[in-house]
Amino acid sequence: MAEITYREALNQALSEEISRDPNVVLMGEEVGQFKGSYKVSEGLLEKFGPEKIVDTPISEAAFSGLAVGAAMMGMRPVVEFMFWSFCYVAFDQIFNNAASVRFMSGGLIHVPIVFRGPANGGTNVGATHSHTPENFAANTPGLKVICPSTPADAKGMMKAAIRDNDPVCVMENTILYNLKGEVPDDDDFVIPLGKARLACEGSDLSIIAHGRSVQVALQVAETLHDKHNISVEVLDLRSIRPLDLEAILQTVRKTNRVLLVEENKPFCGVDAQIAYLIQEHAFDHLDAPVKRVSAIDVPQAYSKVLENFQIPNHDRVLAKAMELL
Amino acid sequence: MAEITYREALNQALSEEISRDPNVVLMGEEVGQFKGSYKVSEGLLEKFGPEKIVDTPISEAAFSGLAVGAAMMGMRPVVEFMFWSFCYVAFDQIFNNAASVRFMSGGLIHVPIVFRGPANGGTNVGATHSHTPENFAANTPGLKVICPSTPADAKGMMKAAIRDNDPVCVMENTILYNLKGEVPDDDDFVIPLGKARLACEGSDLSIIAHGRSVQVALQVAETLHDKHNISVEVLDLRSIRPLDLEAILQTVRKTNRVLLVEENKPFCGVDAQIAYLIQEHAFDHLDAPVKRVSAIDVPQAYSKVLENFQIPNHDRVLAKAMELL
Amino acid sequence: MEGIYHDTDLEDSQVFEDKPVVPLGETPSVKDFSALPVNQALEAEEKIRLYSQMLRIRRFEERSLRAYQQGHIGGFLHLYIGQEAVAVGSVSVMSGDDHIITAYRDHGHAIAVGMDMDECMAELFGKRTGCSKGKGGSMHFFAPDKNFWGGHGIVAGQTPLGLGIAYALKHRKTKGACLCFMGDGATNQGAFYESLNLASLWKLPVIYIIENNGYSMGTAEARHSAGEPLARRGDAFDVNWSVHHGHDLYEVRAAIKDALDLARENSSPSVLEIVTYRYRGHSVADPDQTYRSKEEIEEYKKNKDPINLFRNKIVSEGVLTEETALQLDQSAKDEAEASAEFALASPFPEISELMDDVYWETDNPDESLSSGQMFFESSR
Amino acid sequence: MEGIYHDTDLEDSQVFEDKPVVPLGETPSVKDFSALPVNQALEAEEKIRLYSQMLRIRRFEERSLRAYQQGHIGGFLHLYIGQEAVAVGSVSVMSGDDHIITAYRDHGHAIAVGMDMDECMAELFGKRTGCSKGKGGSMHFFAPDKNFWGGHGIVAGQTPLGLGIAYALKHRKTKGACLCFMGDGATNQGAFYESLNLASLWKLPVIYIIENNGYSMGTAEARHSAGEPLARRGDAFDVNWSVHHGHDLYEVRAAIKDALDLARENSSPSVLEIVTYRYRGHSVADPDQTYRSKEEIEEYKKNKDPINLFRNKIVSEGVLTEETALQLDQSAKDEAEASAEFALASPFPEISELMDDVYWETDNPDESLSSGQMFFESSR
Ligand SMILES: Cc1ncc(C[n+]2csc(CCOP(=O)(O)OP(=O)(O)O)c2C)c(N)n1
Ligand SMILES: Cc1ncc(C[n+]2csc(CCOP(=O)(O)OP(=O)(O)O)c2C)c(N)n1
Ligand SMILES: [Mg+2]
Ligand SMILES: [Mg+2]
Repeated sequence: MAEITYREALNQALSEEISRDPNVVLMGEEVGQFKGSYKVSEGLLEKFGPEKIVDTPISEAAFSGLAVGAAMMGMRPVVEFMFWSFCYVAFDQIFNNAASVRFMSGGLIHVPIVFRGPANGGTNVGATHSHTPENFAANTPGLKVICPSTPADAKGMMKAAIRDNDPVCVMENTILYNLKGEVPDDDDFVIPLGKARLACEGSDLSIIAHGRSVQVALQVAETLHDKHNISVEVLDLRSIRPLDLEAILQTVRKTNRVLLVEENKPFCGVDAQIAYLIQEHAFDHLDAPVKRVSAIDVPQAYSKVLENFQIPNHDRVLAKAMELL
Repeated sequence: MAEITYREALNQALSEEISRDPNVVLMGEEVGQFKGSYKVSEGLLEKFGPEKIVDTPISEAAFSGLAVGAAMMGMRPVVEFMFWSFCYVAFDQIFNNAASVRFMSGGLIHVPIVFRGPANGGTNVGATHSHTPENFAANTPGLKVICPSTPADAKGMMKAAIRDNDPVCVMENTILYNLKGEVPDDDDFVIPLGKARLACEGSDLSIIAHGRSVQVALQVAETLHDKHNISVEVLDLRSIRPLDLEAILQTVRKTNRVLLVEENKPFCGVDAQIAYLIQEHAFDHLDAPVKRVSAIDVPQAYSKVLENFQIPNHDRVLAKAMELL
Repeated sequence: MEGIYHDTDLEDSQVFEDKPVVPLGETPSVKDFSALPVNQALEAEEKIRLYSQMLRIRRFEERSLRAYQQGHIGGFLHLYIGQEAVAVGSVSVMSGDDHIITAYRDHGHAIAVGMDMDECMAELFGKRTGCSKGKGGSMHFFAPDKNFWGGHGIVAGQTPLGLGIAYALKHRKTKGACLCFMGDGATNQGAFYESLNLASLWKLPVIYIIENNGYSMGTAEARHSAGEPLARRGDAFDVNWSVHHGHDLYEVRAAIKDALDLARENSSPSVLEIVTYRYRGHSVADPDQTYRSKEEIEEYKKNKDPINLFRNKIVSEGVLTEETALQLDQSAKDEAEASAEFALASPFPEISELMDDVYWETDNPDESLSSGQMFFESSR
Repeated sequence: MEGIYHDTDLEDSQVFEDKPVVPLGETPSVKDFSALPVNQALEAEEKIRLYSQMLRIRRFEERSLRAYQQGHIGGFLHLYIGQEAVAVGSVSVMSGDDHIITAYRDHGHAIAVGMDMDECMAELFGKRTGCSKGKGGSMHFFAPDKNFWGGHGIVAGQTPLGLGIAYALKHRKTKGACLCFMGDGATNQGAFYESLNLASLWKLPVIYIIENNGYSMGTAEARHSAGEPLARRGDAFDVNWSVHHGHDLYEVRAAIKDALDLARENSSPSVLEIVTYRYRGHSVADPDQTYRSKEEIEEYKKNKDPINLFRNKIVSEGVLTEETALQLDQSAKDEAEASAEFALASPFPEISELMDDVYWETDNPDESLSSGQMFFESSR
């Protein structure tokens, strides 16, 4: 066990899986010679050569589709989007081809592919570069979606995603790349998709979150504990589809009050679905309506004062938590 | 007032608005010479000529973006997608450019544009042609989305959409095109966006729906009335964004039981958001959890026996309604 | 980079630099492609098989049209009638390491690769005995065991997939190629150009075959595309390109063979435009009254029907007798009829099967790597 | 369709059919473009203004870089340094009915069209006095009053928008054109080809200007694009194309002028490739160490710096004195400094302003046509 960054954890996962399985390749813009826009693939080109670490032109539709075609043939491509936002120019290839080929072929073909890259706000890159399309992916049967929030999860879940026989969308976060944490070195350290993580135990309120919002939730839990002597349980969804509904219901039944936090835009965000599921399955356990904090409902703003407020921040989450108590 | 079809109602709306405002043009695949794949634009080429009724190649990204550019310059293009499903190859132009330009320019530019076409299942055209992306559009601040369910709404809301100064996504339904209903002939018959319609009054249960699901809801209401003496209120959302939250809360407060019906896939469908809003704002008025019926959560099936079951049909909606009573 | 193969056996006459598409109604090319080695190598039996394949496709589709009219088939039905020599000719020069993928007008390719009529017709009927268990329908036939990767509904959506198949072949050092079919209208989708660039940049063995039937739905080529010929769109990417007639099976074989050789030997991509014609509307829902004349269709049928032309050719070669021709036709019709009976008699899928074939994992629960809820409204 | 203008004033020498891009380090083209009518028509004053515009862009960006390093600017900052002659030369031949749109590397175009440094710098600082009220940032400068339509972040996403601007002009029978700028890497996005086809098919007055600075982020042209020159990608669509040097302001003016004339007179589209170079990393976050050598950069700076070259030219023409040159430089620096001070002193937007500028309707409630809830998590 070593303390490494989220970035290094991803790098290890990629490196180990490329070594393990000759079908795995990494492709995307600037992943090779440039070492990745966010340096996630640093050193991999040197280690594996250009046949495994493939620099692409700015042709997201073509290289995403290429990877789907290769996956149909049994390869296991990992496709990096410099930003998940750029899936908008490759939407058909991901949301039709990767998602539907298995079904449309009556199960004759499967598509073991990983699409990965950062999907987050908070770095002042504006409206077109700050999309968080985990809700779009989760809406689409045939796709899986995960949002690791710690270095250990980044490694273990990325490895699981690569070994998975279905298309998995891995939504990372540029701000988390520098986050440090303990990560097992074990080559077979794999975290199964679909298992939530109890990030912190508590009894008065459950905050359920995914991605970087988990870190915000933990800070708020600390504040509430330190300043108000309130005990907050934080559940990290980790995986959006498959979803650990049991873990969600368990914490709801325990605390009877729920706050959902995410960076998604609110209308039909992931937490709209979580809220629906909670009230459907744990209606009688709720002492108050499920509340949410998500991104303020306008295109992502550039100016940092606006964007810092726009994404769920400590104070906004705290204020909403207080409403619930 | 004349009885005409939903198709004719759309045709009238287009014709009247093109006559009224020289900035309005209709463009899309096969809208001219072929009269529209679903004959919505029948007669318009003859009436207005090829400068107003513009046949395009199969280049959704280019002609959607072209229309956005023209709208920035003050034109009011109406873009037909043969199926809304094809927005997947034009996603960036709609979900970035149309949606964000106003905000990114600090309000200097606005984009008066209509994207329209059918978005529905039920005609056995399979997984890639049956998408219902009203949830994706509603998730995206900057866009508006409406789903008219009757001929009168088709006309009145289409006219409102064309006169609106923001991008409006109009989601029609191939199965509704032949539906007949009374429609005012008045050139200024405009139905404001954001107003729900009470399709049928009742007191025991509210069914809230949009698009063709409204028709299914009405059938179920009839069955429940005739066979079980249960009084169902049906609320037609008509517009998803803006949303008539008041009307939703009103019916919930009246009946205290809610069933949501839509053709969307369930995870993060529109009704996930509606359910969230209801429990948030009318928690104490609910006698039971909000329930939903949506499309069965797999890619759209071709075989009619599968698809007829997959989309919300009378029996599935009825069964779920009974659970609530 | 010239717009022809440098090492081709074909004469320039089939490569139209300025005016590539023979206007409909002109006499077909007079060049005799039977003399080329690729066609000389054909045994009599094989020629008869090729003829019969084209016939089988046509009879299958005619029968499917009737089934549609009788209400047994729903959704779309895009018929390939008139274009048969393209699929049959192309597939006939493929080797075991070559692969093929196409768009929604896929019945011809499916039967050409050896799928049987029963599974195809049953698919159209939406039956569980269909090749895709009734889940795909007309646009989504697949037979990966026959190197046939579908059947795709979004125009040009298959062009990057074909590239990926070629990529996998090259990555694994297999000496094969991918034939990726598309329509003339499909050249107007951006993904095609991105694919051309990658194909050339990475030298991938993909052959884009534009089946130019003159129309994108109701839009004639001149109304949907600037610049001729369409194959020339490979030029700026330094991709080999050429234009050929699709009514002559021998010519199709020669063109595809050359492109396959280039792909297998040098891993070079190509764009071939094959000029052909569809007799029926875009789909059976198209009344076909707004964009072309009955005469245009009749003229093509009369002068360039690929099946007739090939029959006449091999009859005159002494390979086929009129009697055998009649027999083959009857047996194709019988086979098609039987497939319709098979399809009709087959069961529909059970509602409970709706949830199958979405995730590999839920279909293989013992090997599942994950937990949690996968579906959110289920049929079970 | 030839790859040059048929009615051009330019000699063939600038049109490179085989090897279009002058390898870095070769001597720049020797042709004297000052002799062409478009440049002969320039008054001395105007030449000085053009020189000063380039300088102002450079000093503005240098100052912005410092502000970034001081932490006043966040997100991306894509500098145009080295490419100034392209924007300034192009804009200088536009008429009042011509329009312009570009990608995220937009500061040069913004200042060239006449936006002032204050509103630009304030935008970079995320202040409410910014041209986009701090909501757009570096990639999203706009000035519709100056016919400048942005500033767009998604690579090639602006290529259909530029087409639409041209469409609107033609629809309204305005004799203007749209200059649509893009990078070399942007030619690999499908939307560009769809746009080329439409531009040609519908004869729309759009001029695609590929500012080929040799790199798409860290990827050299030869690693991202097959086939040279990039402008040739217009060829198959019968779109006029040509290749030019971007270090010579006179040459840029001549090239754009010719294309504008074609567009205004015949509503003809063009693709111009203008070879240029960026001195800085892709964005200021790019350490610029993996994909090119320091020497390569130094060599370009030394031999082809567009500002130096133009200064030398007009000094030798007797238009500019070294003294005035120094004065202009000082005043550009002062202006840039003042803009940074303005930006620093400006207020940030209020949180309550976050909800403005999304929907026209909510900003104009009195004229609102609809009701209902528009926002679902609001800052108010
Ligand atoms: C992206 C997309 N846009 C539109 C359609 C609807 N559509 C299906 S086929 C077709 C015409 C295609 O013409 P062509 O490529 O020439 O092929 P052909 O039908 O002639 O075989 C259209 C417009 C689609 N399936 N996908
Ligand atoms: C669709 C899309 N993919 C990737 C990016 C990230 N990106 C921004 S600029 C750029 C390189 C573009 O290079 P080029 O077009 O040559 O323009 P230059 O930066 O040289 O001006 C990339 C990859 C993006 N903004 N949009
Ligand atoms: Mg065609
Ligand atoms: Mg560049």
